Amino acid sequence: MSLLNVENLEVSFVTRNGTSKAVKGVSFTVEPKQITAIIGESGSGKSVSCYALLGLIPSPPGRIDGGVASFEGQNLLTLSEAELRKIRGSDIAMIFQDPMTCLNPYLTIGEQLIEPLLVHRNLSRADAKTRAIELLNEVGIRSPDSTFDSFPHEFSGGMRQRVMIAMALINEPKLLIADEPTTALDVTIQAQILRLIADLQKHRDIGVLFISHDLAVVSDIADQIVVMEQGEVVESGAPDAIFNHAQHPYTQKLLAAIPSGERDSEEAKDDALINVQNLRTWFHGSGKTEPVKAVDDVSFDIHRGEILGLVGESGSGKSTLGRSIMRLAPVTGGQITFDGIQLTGLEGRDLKDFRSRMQMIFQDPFASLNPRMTVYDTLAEPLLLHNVCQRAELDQHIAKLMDDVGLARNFIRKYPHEFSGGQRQRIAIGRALATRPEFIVADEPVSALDVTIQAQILDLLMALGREHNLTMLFVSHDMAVIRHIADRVLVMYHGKIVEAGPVKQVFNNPAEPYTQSLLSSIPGVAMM
Amino acid sequence: MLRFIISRLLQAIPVIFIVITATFFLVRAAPGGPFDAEKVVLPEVKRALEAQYKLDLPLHEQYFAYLSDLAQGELGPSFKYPGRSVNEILFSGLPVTAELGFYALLIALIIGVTAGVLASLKPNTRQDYIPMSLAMIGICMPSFLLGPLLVLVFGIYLEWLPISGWGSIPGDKILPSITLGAAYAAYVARLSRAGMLEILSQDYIRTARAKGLPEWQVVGKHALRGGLIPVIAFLGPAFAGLLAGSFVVETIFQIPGLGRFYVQAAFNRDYTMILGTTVFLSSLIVLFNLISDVAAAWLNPRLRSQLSGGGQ
Amino acid sequence: MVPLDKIPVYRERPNTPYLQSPYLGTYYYLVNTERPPVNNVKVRQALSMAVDREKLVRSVLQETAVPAYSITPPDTLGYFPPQVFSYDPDKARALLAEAGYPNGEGWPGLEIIYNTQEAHRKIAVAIQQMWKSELNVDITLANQEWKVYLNSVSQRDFQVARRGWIGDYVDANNFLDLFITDGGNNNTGYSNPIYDDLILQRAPRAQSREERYALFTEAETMLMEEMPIIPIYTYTSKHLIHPSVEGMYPNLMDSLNLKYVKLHPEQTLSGEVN
Amino acid sequence: MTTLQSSEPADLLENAEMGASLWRDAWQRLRKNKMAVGGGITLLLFIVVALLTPWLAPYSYEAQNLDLGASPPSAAHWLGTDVFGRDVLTQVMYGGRVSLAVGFIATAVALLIGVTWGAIAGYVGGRVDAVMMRIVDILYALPFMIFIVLLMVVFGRNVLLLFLAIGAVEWLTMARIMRSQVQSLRQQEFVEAAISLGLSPAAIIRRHVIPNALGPIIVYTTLTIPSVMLLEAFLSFLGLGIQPPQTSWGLLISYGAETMEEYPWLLIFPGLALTTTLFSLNFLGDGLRDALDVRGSKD
Repeated sequence: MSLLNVENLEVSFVTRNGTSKAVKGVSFTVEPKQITAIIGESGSGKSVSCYALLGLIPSPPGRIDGGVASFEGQNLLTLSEAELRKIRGSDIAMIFQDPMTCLNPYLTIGEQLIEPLLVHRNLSRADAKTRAIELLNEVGIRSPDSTFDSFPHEFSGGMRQRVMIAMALINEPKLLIADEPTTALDVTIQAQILRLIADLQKHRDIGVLFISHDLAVVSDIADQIVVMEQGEVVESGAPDAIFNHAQHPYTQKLLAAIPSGERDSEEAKDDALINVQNLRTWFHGSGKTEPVKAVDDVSFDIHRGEILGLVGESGSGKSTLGRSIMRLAPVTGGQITFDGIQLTGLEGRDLKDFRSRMQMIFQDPFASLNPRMTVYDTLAEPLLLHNVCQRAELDQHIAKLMDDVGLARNFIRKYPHEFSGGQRQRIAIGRALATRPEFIVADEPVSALDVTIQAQILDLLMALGREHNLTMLFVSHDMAVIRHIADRVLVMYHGKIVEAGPVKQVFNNPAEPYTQSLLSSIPGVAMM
Repeated sequence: MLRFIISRLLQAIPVIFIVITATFFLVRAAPGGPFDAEKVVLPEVKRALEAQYKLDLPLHEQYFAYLSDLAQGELGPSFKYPGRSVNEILFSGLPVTAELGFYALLIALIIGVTAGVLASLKPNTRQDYIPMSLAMIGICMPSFLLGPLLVLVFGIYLEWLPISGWGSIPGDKILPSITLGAAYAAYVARLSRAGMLEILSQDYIRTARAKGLPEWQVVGKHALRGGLIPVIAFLGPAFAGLLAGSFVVETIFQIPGLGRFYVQAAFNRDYTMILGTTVFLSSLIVLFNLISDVAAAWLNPRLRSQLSGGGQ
Repeated sequence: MVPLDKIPVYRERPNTPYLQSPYLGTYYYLVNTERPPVNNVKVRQALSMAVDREKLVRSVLQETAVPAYSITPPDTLGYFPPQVFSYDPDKARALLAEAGYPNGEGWPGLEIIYNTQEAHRKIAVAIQQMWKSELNVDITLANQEWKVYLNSVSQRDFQVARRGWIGDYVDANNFLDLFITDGGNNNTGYSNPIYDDLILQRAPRAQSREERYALFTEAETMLMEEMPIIPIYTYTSKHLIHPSVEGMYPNLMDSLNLKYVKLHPEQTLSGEVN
Repeated sequence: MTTLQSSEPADLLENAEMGASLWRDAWQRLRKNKMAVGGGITLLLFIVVALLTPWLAPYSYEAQNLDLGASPPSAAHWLGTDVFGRDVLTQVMYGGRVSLAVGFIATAVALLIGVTWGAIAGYVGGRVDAVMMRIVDILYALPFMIFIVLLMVVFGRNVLLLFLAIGAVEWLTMARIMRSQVQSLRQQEFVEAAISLGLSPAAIIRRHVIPNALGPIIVYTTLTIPSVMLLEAFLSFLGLGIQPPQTSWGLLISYGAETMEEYPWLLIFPGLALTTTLFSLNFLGDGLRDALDVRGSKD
């Protein structure tokens, strides 16, 4: 008998603008002691389906229209709130995507950990604490005794996700629902957490429902894969079948979107557009505390027309390096030369004029676009500011930019929130291209995007790079993406560049142990 | 944390110094003097009075004399109440006003937080609209109107509560405290509603629900702590504002507090008294702003560790 | 003090606790005799005659005051001040025309200042309207904060200013010597050597009470013809006396003599039955 | 790449003016909000009545009937009369002229100073911020009454001064709210994107920061206008405000408060006028905030 059997689940959202069906007759099962993975992109209804099971979608506007979800002989969908509450956190537990926001910042880790025990088991606080510390140990947290009274902000993302997992497992649930548990984590941490979930599942004989947008991530651990698109299940089966004999075009598209291979880069372009010498960007706290050396004595060249990949994990200083070159972060020391011009010495009007020659694409297209400006305004701003065109020609130029980045022209009056993530990133790319720059810093431009969109944006960037003869510094934590797009690669660790070289060389024969560990953490290596 | 407090206090010194200096010269530039009365006193009597209070000295000498007195904690003699020093008057009025302010704030907190939290739990329903509409009236209802209205209803028609005095008849502290606290209750209600709405949409509230916590624990334990931080940050300026704003209430209810002295001093051109109350109140404002900032930071573990780490 | 607007309420109660009696004080308007248009004595007379004091007392003051046509209150130790003029709008209009402002034409405007208080405002508003409707002259009002007002009056920075005088002792001299030349409380710029002589030289040397009062009458007549002030009303003392109190009698100085006061606690206000 | 053809969508070419779209879209959205429209219409009605009062008012605002005195509402005087026998409806109508003018103009002054001050302090940060906010602290602490009396002595008494004085007090809080908004906004990536485009700080504040900080400012403004109307009564008390027989809602309310037991209608009707304004403003303000939040329609 299945642990969880969902049949014909239907969920809709009732808003001012009418009713939209988010989940349209979805069925799947989770077997005891197995991992079922639901794959889909944003808006596919994968998370909504799972939240609906536990009554966690806000209602209104959410509404369950139909279906059955049998769990241990009960239909979860018809239980009262009080009955559901008894199941939540005891028989069925959840872990969420973003460990930074899912732990209460105002309560200690320990307090949050023991809550399920106090609520469902009526344990005394002392007993609960003993149990919690055991579990912290089990999920790999060092010195759990002192950890118990710490606050979430004192932990890294990976550590917080371990705490979340401990919290979910503390009542020994029969079913664990994991909603994108590794998406917000660095690649090496992601590998560790995936291993942890797989290990725990084996030891404790629980069923896991694993939700992800990334086929590669689940390829190593899932027993069963369910692919969802626009509220419907389009394909399901064992991983092997999905990866090797995908039937549905959407599944095939997902597979094709996984970045792979490397570009054919022409060797030995030695004409340096940008030269960085002994660059240091240090952030000083107040008082005599040691400065944070985000970028520490870094030197390299960026060749004209190349895409230089810059890879590293969060906190490695890779974003600060990109922002330093853009003169967005205050440079502590060293020199940046752009086409023979001392960039570090430019100020005021000179700097403002020079900015038209270099532009930046930011990681989060939700945050990097002014929410109160239409596409038209966003694109018009740089055009007018740098006198790229006359006011009379403005409309033509904007239309041309929209064509270039592949946006339909009738979107021109819309606001950022009306677009999907990929479309927003296209707007941001359009804005960066508007000044006709020679050089672009792309700071994790695809890491917030779904996998198929990611592939499209990467293709767009490469095509635009060729067409406009752009030089690009491409910053990413994703080895596969870098491998796919870059000519050369720099590996950054603790503010220093630990390895540099052509992509082929670095990926095939990494010299540094750190680079090797990065490469071995790429998920789904086995499948590729 | 200590560094933060010290640096804030250091920043306050020039502020208070400028306030003292500006006030000193402003009050002397205002028309009318402390000894002007409807029935004109004889010129020689007036001269003698001015000599007694050093008003005959050149202005800059008076200023430096005042500063040196102030440095020793002396606020000088009151011009209006002969024989009493400003220190004496301040410290006799302060406990009364502080107590009034404390009760008012307590009422504001109890009513405001309850209303704000209730409204935030069911936004855009009747449970939201009614308390929030009342809050809006509360913000705009001047105390010179609310006070007499309460007196009329509870004091005169219903005869439930005494209508004036402070501490002489049981229950005489209730109406003044409500009158003074009403506007603040309304602000607290709005602030706590906004704060709670923000927190209730956070991911960790969903985590708490996913753990199977009963709703009262989700709200009371997980949401309230963060949701009320804006209220805590508001309390400092509010308490300082209460002290300065208690004048109307103290007048309506015949309460011998500080607020009356503060405003009467300005009417009487009681120079030392104006300066004394201004110095005193601006120091209190600085102090209470600091306390509530520190308290708000202390409630936020992230800020707390930053502050105790010596950072700012 | 009893609030003005509460008085009718108390008065209407049977067995009223309200007790009112004349008081040694006069409410009047100071006129700055050096500022046009009120430097013209005819204008001052016209303004004074256009004030319907009976109506003012009846309506705005709720019968709590007595109309005044002189600076000295009536029956000040047997002295009854002369009544030189009365409410006479026709004569007022004629005087104004003589002064060069027929039916208010060419009127340069006039400002009344008063210290901020509800009672003063009400009087000023009523008088403003009386002057406007009887004489067709525009009047502006300006309330001032107490010390600012005192400063304006002592600096003589006004045209017309509200003023009151409460006697220090029961004698007409205490009122009349206000207006001697450069008197500390004169504030009008009024200066008349004959008046000064009457008040400062002749009256103090009077042989009898009758002679003294005759001199006062002569001086006050002079004052009310030249009108450096416009008297409005005589104050009254107002008390709420509980029926249980017996033996409290009013006097001109409104000083309490508790020697003969008795309390009868069984008496209650008719309003307080319960 | 296709080149631009003449057959472009018509609406593309209509967008001649930069930045105009936000306001036009906000207007579209506002029109659909019934509460906001109701509030707006009420306010508009009040303003129209205020403008036309000299022609609409049933009686003269200064003519007295001392013999009538204070009388309750009747057929001749719908809202009764005051102690001078003046028609209360007329008084409320004329009072509205003053109160609405003071409320809107003084608040506009406060908005202008407060928003600019707060935006600069918050955006520039560091020493400039510290100095600017200490100045705000100092102004908070100065005895307001003495300050007003002095203003009056130096500049004489006029209505312009009244606006200035009120603006001088109210902008302080506005500046604090704006500053904290700007501080959080300037961390946003789209501001960074604007810097990397080369926009000047002034342009960034004007085009990127202020439009995104408007929500709390609008809400605070709607609360400020009624309190400014009441503050005007206090300034009148100090002699700075308007003088009888002119009147305002604030003055009518403070007079009415003294006689609420005897003549309640003298308090109720001006109070009702102010309360109606307050609620209309609030509905309009909330509506405007929602309308300017272009994302609002989604959630």
